[in-house]
Amino acid sequence: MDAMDPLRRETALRDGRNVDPEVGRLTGEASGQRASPRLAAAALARAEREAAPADEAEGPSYHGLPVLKEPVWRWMIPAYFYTGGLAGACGVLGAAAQLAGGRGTWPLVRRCRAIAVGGAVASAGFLIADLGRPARFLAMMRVFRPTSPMNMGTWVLATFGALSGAAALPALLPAPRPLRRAADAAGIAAGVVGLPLVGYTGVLLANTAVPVWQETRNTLPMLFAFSGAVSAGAALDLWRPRGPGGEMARRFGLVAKGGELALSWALHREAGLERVERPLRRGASGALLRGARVLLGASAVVDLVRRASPALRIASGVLGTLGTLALRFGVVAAGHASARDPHATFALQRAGRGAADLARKGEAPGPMPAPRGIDATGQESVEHGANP
Amino acid sequence: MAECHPVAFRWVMEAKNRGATVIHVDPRFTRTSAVADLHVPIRPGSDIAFLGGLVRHVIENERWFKEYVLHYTNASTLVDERFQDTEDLEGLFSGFDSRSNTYDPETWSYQGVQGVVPAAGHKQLVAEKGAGKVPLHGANILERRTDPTLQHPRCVFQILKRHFSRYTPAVVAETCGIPEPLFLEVAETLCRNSGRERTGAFCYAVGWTQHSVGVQYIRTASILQLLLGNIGRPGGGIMALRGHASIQGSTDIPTLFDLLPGYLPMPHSLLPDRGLERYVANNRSPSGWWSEMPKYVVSLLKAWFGDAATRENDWGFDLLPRLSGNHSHMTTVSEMADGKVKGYLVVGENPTVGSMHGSLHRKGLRKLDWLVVRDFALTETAEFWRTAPEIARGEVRTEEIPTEVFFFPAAAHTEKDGSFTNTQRCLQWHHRAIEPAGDCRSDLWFTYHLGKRLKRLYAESPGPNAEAIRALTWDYPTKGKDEDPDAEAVLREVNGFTVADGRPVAGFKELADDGSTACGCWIYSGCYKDGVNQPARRRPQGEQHWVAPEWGWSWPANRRILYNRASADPEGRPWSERKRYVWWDAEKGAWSGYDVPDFIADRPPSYRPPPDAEGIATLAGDDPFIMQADGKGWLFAPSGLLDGPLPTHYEPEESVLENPLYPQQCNPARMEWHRPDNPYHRAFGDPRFPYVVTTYRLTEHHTAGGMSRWLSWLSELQPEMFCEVSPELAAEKGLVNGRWATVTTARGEIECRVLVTERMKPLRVKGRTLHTIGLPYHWSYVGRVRGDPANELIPFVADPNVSIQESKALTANIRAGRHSLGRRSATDGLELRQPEPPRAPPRRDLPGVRTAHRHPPTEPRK
Amino acid sequence: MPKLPVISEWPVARQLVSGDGSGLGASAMSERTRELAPRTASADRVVRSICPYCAVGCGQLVYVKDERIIDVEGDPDSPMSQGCLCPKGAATFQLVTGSHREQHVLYRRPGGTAWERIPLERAMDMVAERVKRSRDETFEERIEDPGAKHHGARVRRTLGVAHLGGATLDNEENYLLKKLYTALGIVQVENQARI
Amino acid sequence: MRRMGFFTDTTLCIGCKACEVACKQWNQLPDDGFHFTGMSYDNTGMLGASTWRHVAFVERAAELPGQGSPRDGVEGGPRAFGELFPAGQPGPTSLLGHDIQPTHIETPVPLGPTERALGKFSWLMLSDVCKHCERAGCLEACPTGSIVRTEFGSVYVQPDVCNGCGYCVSACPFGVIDRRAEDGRAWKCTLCYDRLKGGMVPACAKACPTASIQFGELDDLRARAHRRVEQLHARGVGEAHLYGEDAASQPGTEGLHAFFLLCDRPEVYNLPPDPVVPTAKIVRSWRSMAAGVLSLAALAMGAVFSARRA
Repeated sequence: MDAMDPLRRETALRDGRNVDPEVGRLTGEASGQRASPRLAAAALARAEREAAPADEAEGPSYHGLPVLKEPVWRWMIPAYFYTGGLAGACGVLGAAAQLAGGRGTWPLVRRCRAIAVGGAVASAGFLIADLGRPARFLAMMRVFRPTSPMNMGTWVLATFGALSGAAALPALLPAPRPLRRAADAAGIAAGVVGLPLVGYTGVLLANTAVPVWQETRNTLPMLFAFSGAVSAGAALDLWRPRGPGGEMARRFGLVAKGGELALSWALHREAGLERVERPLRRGASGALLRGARVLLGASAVVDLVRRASPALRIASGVLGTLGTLALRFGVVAAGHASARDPHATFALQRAGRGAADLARKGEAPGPMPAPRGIDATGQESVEHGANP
Repeated sequence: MAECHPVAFRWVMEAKNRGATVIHVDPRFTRTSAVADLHVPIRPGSDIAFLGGLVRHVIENERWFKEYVLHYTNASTLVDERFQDTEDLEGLFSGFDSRSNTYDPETWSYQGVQGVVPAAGHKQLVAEKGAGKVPLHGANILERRTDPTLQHPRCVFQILKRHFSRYTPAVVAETCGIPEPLFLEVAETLCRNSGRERTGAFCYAVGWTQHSVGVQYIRTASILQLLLGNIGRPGGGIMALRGHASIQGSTDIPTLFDLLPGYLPMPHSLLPDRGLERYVANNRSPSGWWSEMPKYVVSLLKAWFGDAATRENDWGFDLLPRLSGNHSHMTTVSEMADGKVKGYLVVGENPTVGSMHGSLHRKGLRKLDWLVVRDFALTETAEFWRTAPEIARGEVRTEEIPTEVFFFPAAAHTEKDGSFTNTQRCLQWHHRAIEPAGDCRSDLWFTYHLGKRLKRLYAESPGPNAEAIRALTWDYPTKGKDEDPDAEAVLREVNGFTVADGRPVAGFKELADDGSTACGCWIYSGCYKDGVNQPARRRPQGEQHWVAPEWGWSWPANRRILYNRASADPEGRPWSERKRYVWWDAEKGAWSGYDVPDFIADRPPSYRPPPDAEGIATLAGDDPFIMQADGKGWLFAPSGLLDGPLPTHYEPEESVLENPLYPQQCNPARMEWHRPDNPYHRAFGDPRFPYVVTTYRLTEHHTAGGMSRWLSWLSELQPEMFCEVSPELAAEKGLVNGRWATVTTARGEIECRVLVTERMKPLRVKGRTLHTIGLPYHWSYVGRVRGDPANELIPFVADPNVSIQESKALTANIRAGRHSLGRRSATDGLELRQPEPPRAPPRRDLPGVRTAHRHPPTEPRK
Repeated sequence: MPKLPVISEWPVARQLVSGDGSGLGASAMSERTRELAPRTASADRVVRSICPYCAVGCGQLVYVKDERIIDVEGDPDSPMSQGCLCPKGAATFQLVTGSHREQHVLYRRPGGTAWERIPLERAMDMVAERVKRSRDETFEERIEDPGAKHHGARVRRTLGVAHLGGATLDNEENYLLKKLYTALGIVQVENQARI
Repeated sequence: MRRMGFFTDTTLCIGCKACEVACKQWNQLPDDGFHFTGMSYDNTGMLGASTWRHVAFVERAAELPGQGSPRDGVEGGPRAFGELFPAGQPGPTSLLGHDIQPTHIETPVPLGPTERALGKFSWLMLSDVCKHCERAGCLEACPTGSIVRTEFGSVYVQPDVCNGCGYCVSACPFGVIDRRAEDGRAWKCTLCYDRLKGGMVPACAKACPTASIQFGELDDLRARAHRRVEQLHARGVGEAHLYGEDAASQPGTEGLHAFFLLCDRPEVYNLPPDPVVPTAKIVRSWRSMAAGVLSLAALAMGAVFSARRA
């Protein structure tokens, strides 16, 4: 191509506005937006390819295109769910051991505090890495916005990080008594703050428009809490403290695995509508969740029979960790699949599980009045002129 | 209209909300149909049958506006006894000369009146006949025989009635594919919305004009609107929706071969050497406003040749070149393809994409010595020598193309002062916002400086008729470092001024034929009244009443609705209170109203011209159509049209149907180019090309794409060339939505995406199912988004009156998939058509009626 | 690292001071947001123009700052358009300031395979010479063809040079073009009105 | 402070996409590449980070009775524009709901359904935009305070604050806001917040030729919308209904500041039939989290206590 033709010369630097700076000035609201039109066209082509086949059996849609936007988070967020849950649960276990563990639990407490502060730092790292503009991570603490679980979570994570850091100081380097007593107090506080840390991530997912997450909003927090506990138990299996701490961790992890298994089944029941629950069964997300259950089951069984052999303990820790990780990634993948499927949103809301849901629970005024001619179940009533 | 003139469609939606009914007649269900009250799918190329049916309905059911028709049209005038209608001659009018394929209009004249000069159209027809042989008797127009009872068999009304008598609803259904109940509903709605209290309007665009009978489409609508009394009234008339910012301006001040500014015809070679006196005699009408023509011609010559124009040398008239036939675009390009044209200047146009048969255009460009292109970017016309299918196929090598090409970057409308004339004849001034960058210059700059250089060259070494160039007035003041000529100075010359003191005239009434005034274009005179740039006026529409006369300036004389005298009854009272527009104000003794009255200001409605009246005095008080010789609306056109006084349904050059109404299949006076590289399909029923093709535009692009295919904000809205087909055709040919198809005609082949849609409905015509393929024509081989240009498929065939091509109705074939072998075309001698079927080809003309010339008759060259 | 906002600037502090528990409104606004203003407010001048696309003739306002165009939008005063525009009219900013616009005179020599840049003045001279040469070579004072109908009739014209284009040009440009070509005897002058 | 918004009357939309281009021109957004979708005349597909207006095209096999069949008694002709209006204000047009005094003219017989020759068919068009909900999912989810409620009641994303956490993208029940990978920040329609501050009409509303997009104070718009629906029902357009005009009709978002008049079920236009702002249902989720974590604490105490050194 001859470089003389401005069009060829300029296709290289395709900023999508294609304006000559000497003749036109770009100072509009989005003139600073960096964009590559080729990616945008590819995204539209992909959305069109993946569009649900437009058969009226499932109800109307706009050429099968998704009605919601797929979550933009990358792998770092489910990874953060794991490390956050791990840190929180360890904080809780450490504090509990401190309070009710009696003597001989110092090794467990020391390890819990180390894992807690390590997990908090790792969590912060993952969260910042996933940001579109990582340099602006401090913006997370610009406002106090109770309606935003992520905002609340940031405050919790920051506080927990500080407290667990303080608590972990004596564990890492010798310190005089008054400092150690302060660290113990910080440990207790970290345990208390660790509680919301381990559970709020479930509420964070529930507080979205993604059908499968929104529908399972009551199970998700508990599931993530117990999942955090499982990861703590598994971690302490792999890095077993001396004395009674190891047994405490095993029991803590074992019961948590049972809870997690039960809750992962409860997830399906709470999802309710087949179309909403489908991502939990089908596709990559379904496979991950089934794998998680198998791994957690295996880990629990190994926990039950392991008598004192270190090999089995390591196996249980590994299985537990993999299981809870698979669960986290499975739930997030289910969210992506559910957002892509327009009929999930439409079927959910047509079945009265949208805003109408609030009316039944008396939290918001009035049911959804079906638009004239269309009754709540979505079928056109005769009056609208649909074929009777 | 919602597709290509969305903002104009704002007013259709406004009208709809005020109780109007919107009817959209179009082969496709478009964005206009989506919000119209009624969509009427019609077979492309059959509009005269549809409109003829409406005319018949209006007459047969007595729904025509009696008082309006009787007083304001030539319905009562008797026509020459020698006139024979298409009913008598199987689809031909009397006076057809098969040797030259033209009509002689002598037999169409009013009885007893020879050579009535038409307000517009081909005057030289009359002039040709009148040159020195038959003295012109237009003067006794007042003695023309009329029959106010409209019963006389040779009165215009009866001729019209008989002409359309066979256009019954059944025939319309057969010809256009419009079911009878739908047709009757359209007819009734139109009739109910006409008359004293209500008016109906027609809007059209090239969907009507780009046919071999294009001009007669518009004539049929004019006849219908005259019968319904809708002309000259608010909410009535016929609105042309023109596609370019100043295309109306480019016909008023014409970069056209057959006109001088102000619709004065170009002089013809039949004139004697001292031709002004005969030119005026041929084209001046002794009655009506055209009687003022000499003032306008002399003023134009004074404006062009200044002091060199004296009474002795007929004001320089003989310096002007003269036509010897048709020098329209297609004739020029076919001459170019035969190597007869040396140089070509293309300014702000992209003919290889916008015009028909792009490959023939590129063949012509390859034969040029030199080519100048002025545009924003390197269009296909500028790049024909390196990006074209024939070069990609290797048939033509760039090195072998001798043409020298100059590309000049053009200044945008924001980088130059000047005026556009919009489709309502309103001149609006656009001011320069910034200086043009780099070498970009306005076309005013280019022409002015080219002219200065040529004047210098001809001063140094004179060539033939050099005095014309030397006499030309060319001293416009320039400003700025680029020496930009002052556009307002040119506007002042267009407006006209008194030669003695150079004071701008207030209007064409002040022009004189004694050389005391100069005026570049008489219909624009008044656009610089009192030395004020009237087109630059911007009084907000919120601060003036709805006609908004103080925004811009409309020609003539800032009149916004033409022939608005017809909005009042013969006694000068408005037809209705609701539709009051212009009326006679008895106290003031003058016409007044919301608009500048289109009449002689102080002539009372009761005025009747004395028998010996001359010029404007012949216009009676009830003659609203003051430009016409008889002051009446012409239901029957005694002269001015080359293919008949009345519109007649003829099939397009390439049709799928035999003409259901007449044995004469096509327009006998049509222009054809019989050349090996411009092959035609069979007249109808060609098995190799069974489908009808129609072309059109989309909202997101602009004509041939020169101003939209390079913009990413528009190209992303319609990125690729596609064809629209019905689900039935898609099933029949295996076409898949979103995939590819190849469309072929004898001229060329293109590939395009497929859009399967129910908006392209197959029509039931004569028991057969008839499919139409829709092709937008915005894309081509260069630009930010690319695609195949639809115009590669279209042949050279033209309407005789204005030589416009037929790109709205032709036949083609379509196949699924990408089958074009490098976009082959007829110009490279490749026989794209499969062999001719054995049967004898069907005839386009009655036997012995028309001789096919190898080339249209143009004179040989040295 | 973004500069740590001064404590009083910190939105949380502003929330506490103003008792705004939700943090959804003005307290969360940045300084840029508070001072936000349309770029046309600070334009040097507004120029009245007309859309270059179709023949409806919608009014356009062209805002200019530092001798460069910053915005082109509808003119609400126009009776034709009342401030509206179609997609093409709305894209006029990209048409007139686009980087697709060529800014240099380009020349392709006979048989050449690429464009070359040449100065504007020289190109004008070359075109003027060619117009004169082609016109003089093919000029006909009279029709010399015994067979033709008007043999010997004066025509004073050339069919060797032709012009195309005019519907997108201003009236003043069309006027000078027709005036110059007619004086030269060039009759093959056409524009989009015919296609 | 006056609460401004859009009322989009899809029966007036002619699908010309002037709004899409006017929005891109004013905000100087990049184009989205060139992809032929084959979805009728819609090659834009959906809203996104660099597409803040999207015109949807629906070809459906059902008639749409003449929305325009004549309206009773509206005055045309000279008196309609009788009054003078201040400079810069568009003249009164019934499209913008200016009340033009009715006169009683003999009304022709109203026409039947839009199109009988083509059989059951109609072509619906809608210019989709951010809904600027009364209770906005994105606003309530945004952790950095980048998204704020402006004094005009619109929802504005501050590009100098947004760190691209992406939470708003999943929290929007309409799938409007999106994060641009190459830019990192989330973007959506700002209801031309900069133009509003300058006393100007948003670019899309100003450009819309048929006043399908009408901008104004919410209460005026709602009144005008109800009048338009009654008018359409009177003309036989039974399906015409308002979508999200107030809290009563859309409790989930407590009403939209950019609401619509639709002619078919919302799903046909890719609009959720009964959207809900996620935070409206989140209270029980926080409670179940509390229960979960407390049981976790108990589990921890129990495990520790039971395994204490005997």
